[in-house]
Amino acid sequence: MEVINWKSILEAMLFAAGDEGLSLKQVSAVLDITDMQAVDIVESLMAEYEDDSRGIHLIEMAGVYQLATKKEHSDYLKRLVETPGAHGLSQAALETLAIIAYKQPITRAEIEEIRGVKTERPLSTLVSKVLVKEVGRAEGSGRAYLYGTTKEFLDYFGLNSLEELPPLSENGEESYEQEEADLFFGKFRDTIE
Amino acid sequence: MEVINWKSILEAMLFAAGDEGLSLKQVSAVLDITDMQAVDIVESLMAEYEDDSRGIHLIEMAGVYQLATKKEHSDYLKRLVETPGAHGLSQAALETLAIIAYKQPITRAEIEEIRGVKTERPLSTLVSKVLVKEVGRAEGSGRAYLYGTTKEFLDYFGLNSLEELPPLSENGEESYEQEEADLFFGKFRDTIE
Amino acid sequence: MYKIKIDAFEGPMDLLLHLINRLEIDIYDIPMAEITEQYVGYIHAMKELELDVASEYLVMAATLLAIKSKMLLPKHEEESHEDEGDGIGYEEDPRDELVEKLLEYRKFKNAANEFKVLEEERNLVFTKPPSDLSEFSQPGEVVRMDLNISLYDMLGAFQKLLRRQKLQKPLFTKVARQEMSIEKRMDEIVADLRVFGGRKTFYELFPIPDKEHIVVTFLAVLELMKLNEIFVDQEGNFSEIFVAAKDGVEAVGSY
Repeated sequence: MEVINWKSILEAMLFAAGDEGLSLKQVSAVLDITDMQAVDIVESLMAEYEDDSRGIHLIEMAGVYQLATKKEHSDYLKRLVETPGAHGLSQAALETLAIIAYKQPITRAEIEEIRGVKTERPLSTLVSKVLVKEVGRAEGSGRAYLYGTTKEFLDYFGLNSLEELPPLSENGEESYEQEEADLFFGKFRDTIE
Repeated sequence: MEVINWKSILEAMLFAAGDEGLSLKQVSAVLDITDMQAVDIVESLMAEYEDDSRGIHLIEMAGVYQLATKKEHSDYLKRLVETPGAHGLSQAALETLAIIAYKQPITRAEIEEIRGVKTERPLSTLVSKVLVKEVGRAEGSGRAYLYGTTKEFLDYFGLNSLEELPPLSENGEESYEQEEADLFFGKFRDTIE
Repeated sequence: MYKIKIDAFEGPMDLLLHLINRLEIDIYDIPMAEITEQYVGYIHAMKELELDVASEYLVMAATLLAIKSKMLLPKHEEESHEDEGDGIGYEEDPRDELVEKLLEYRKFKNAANEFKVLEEERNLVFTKPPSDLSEFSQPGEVVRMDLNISLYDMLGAFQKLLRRQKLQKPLFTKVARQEMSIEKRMDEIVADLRVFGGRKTFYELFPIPDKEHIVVTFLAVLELMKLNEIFVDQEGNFSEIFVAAKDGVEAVGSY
């Protein structure tokens, strides 16, 4: 008689699914077990991967389980792999995205009200990168588009769901490069005084 | 002092390399060790994977090391293929569809070049769902099939023509926002430098 | 001799927050005269430098001036009664709306910084594309139904593909370093020494901290010595080794 090695099967499935990942439903359907049992197996495999001898681990991202390399090996992987998306989003796009993430659904006018500047460009960048999408129309005369975040947004920031967004903090730690900015202003005063 | 966990790094590397695998040279170059040392590490990882608790193993094919699912799990992988995801289309199929939509007419080899993986199954899924069809033959020796989207594709997404496809952001989209900012401060910088 | 790199401000709110921070002003009690002066000075400076000042900056300047002048107006009599204590009254402070907006904006600006961190961390994680499972699928049945996808799903998958890290094959073919021949390095060294016109320390011949480059350079130096193309000079045991080209050795002179 053979004992079914669930963890082994799950590992094979996760490997094959790659960055498409597997939902809990898929795991339980393929293994023909209950969701509860599936959770158990997933969690036990997850724990095993945390061992230092393993280079990959099992994470939940954008609502699916998937295998991914551990952060501590990124230096080696960067030597091996091209990272096309290394540029990162602009400050304007990040601000716009943050407002949408926490206030969705939200219109462009409302975003501009908060930022105090026109936001057309960052918004269209975000839409074309599918980090944000039109999710409906606002009530009222203009029937302006309402924007919300996408599944790709979660993936882009390594989040599993919107609940994992960092909490909004009231008081601001200015993360400026203070000195540089002061230098800049020092110079300014010299010119205008 | 930290001990470098070579096997862990190797596992991460092999995972990221996916179906393309890694040559011994790549392993030793990235880890900055000799080929002999690399062989040792590879073989020791290989042995570990043979344990029944593991669903994948490390195989060598034509001088290339790669991770692959174990044969004994093929029944489950078959079921995985048959279990539709949330969309009815896998990510692989969606990727393939996007590439065809924007780059048509295109051969399978060209699609695989972009995706970096074999694309037989996603392509046949798309053909069977009538979203995509053969639209001709490429010039040249192979006379490979060219693929394009169908009328059903347009209907499905409510498009009148392919011109209505949203513009595609293929990297570097950020740069023009940056330009604006540079314009703002560029001149100032010129004056002080 | 310093260089300045400035992050552009993301608009008037961003600039105001910066000023508040730099002047160490309490955001709940902004000295309007001071901040307005600073802000307007900044706008003037931009104009003097012939930069386009976006209209939003000008609108904010007007707002600041309006608030400032409102605060200069004599207070109503009832207010001065209420205010007797520590100056906190229930009447509306002309700054309220601005402060509220600044606080709101700052929340999201902070969140944007957190997003930046998340973005960077995510870039440290590598995934793999789904495997090709065609060997497991039955060919055949044409099914044209049961799809539940949108254009976004398709585009989203494509963006994910674009972001996916690709194996860097060129690195390993390119870096086969066939070009780094000993002959070539010999030529480089001699040319370099001739241009320099004097002696160089041995270590200066190894500018690139790359194993292969070092080995090739070392072999090239040995070869050049053998061919009598260079002079090697050492003042004493364990002291610096100097190298010079054979022609144009005036500066060396010892041979």
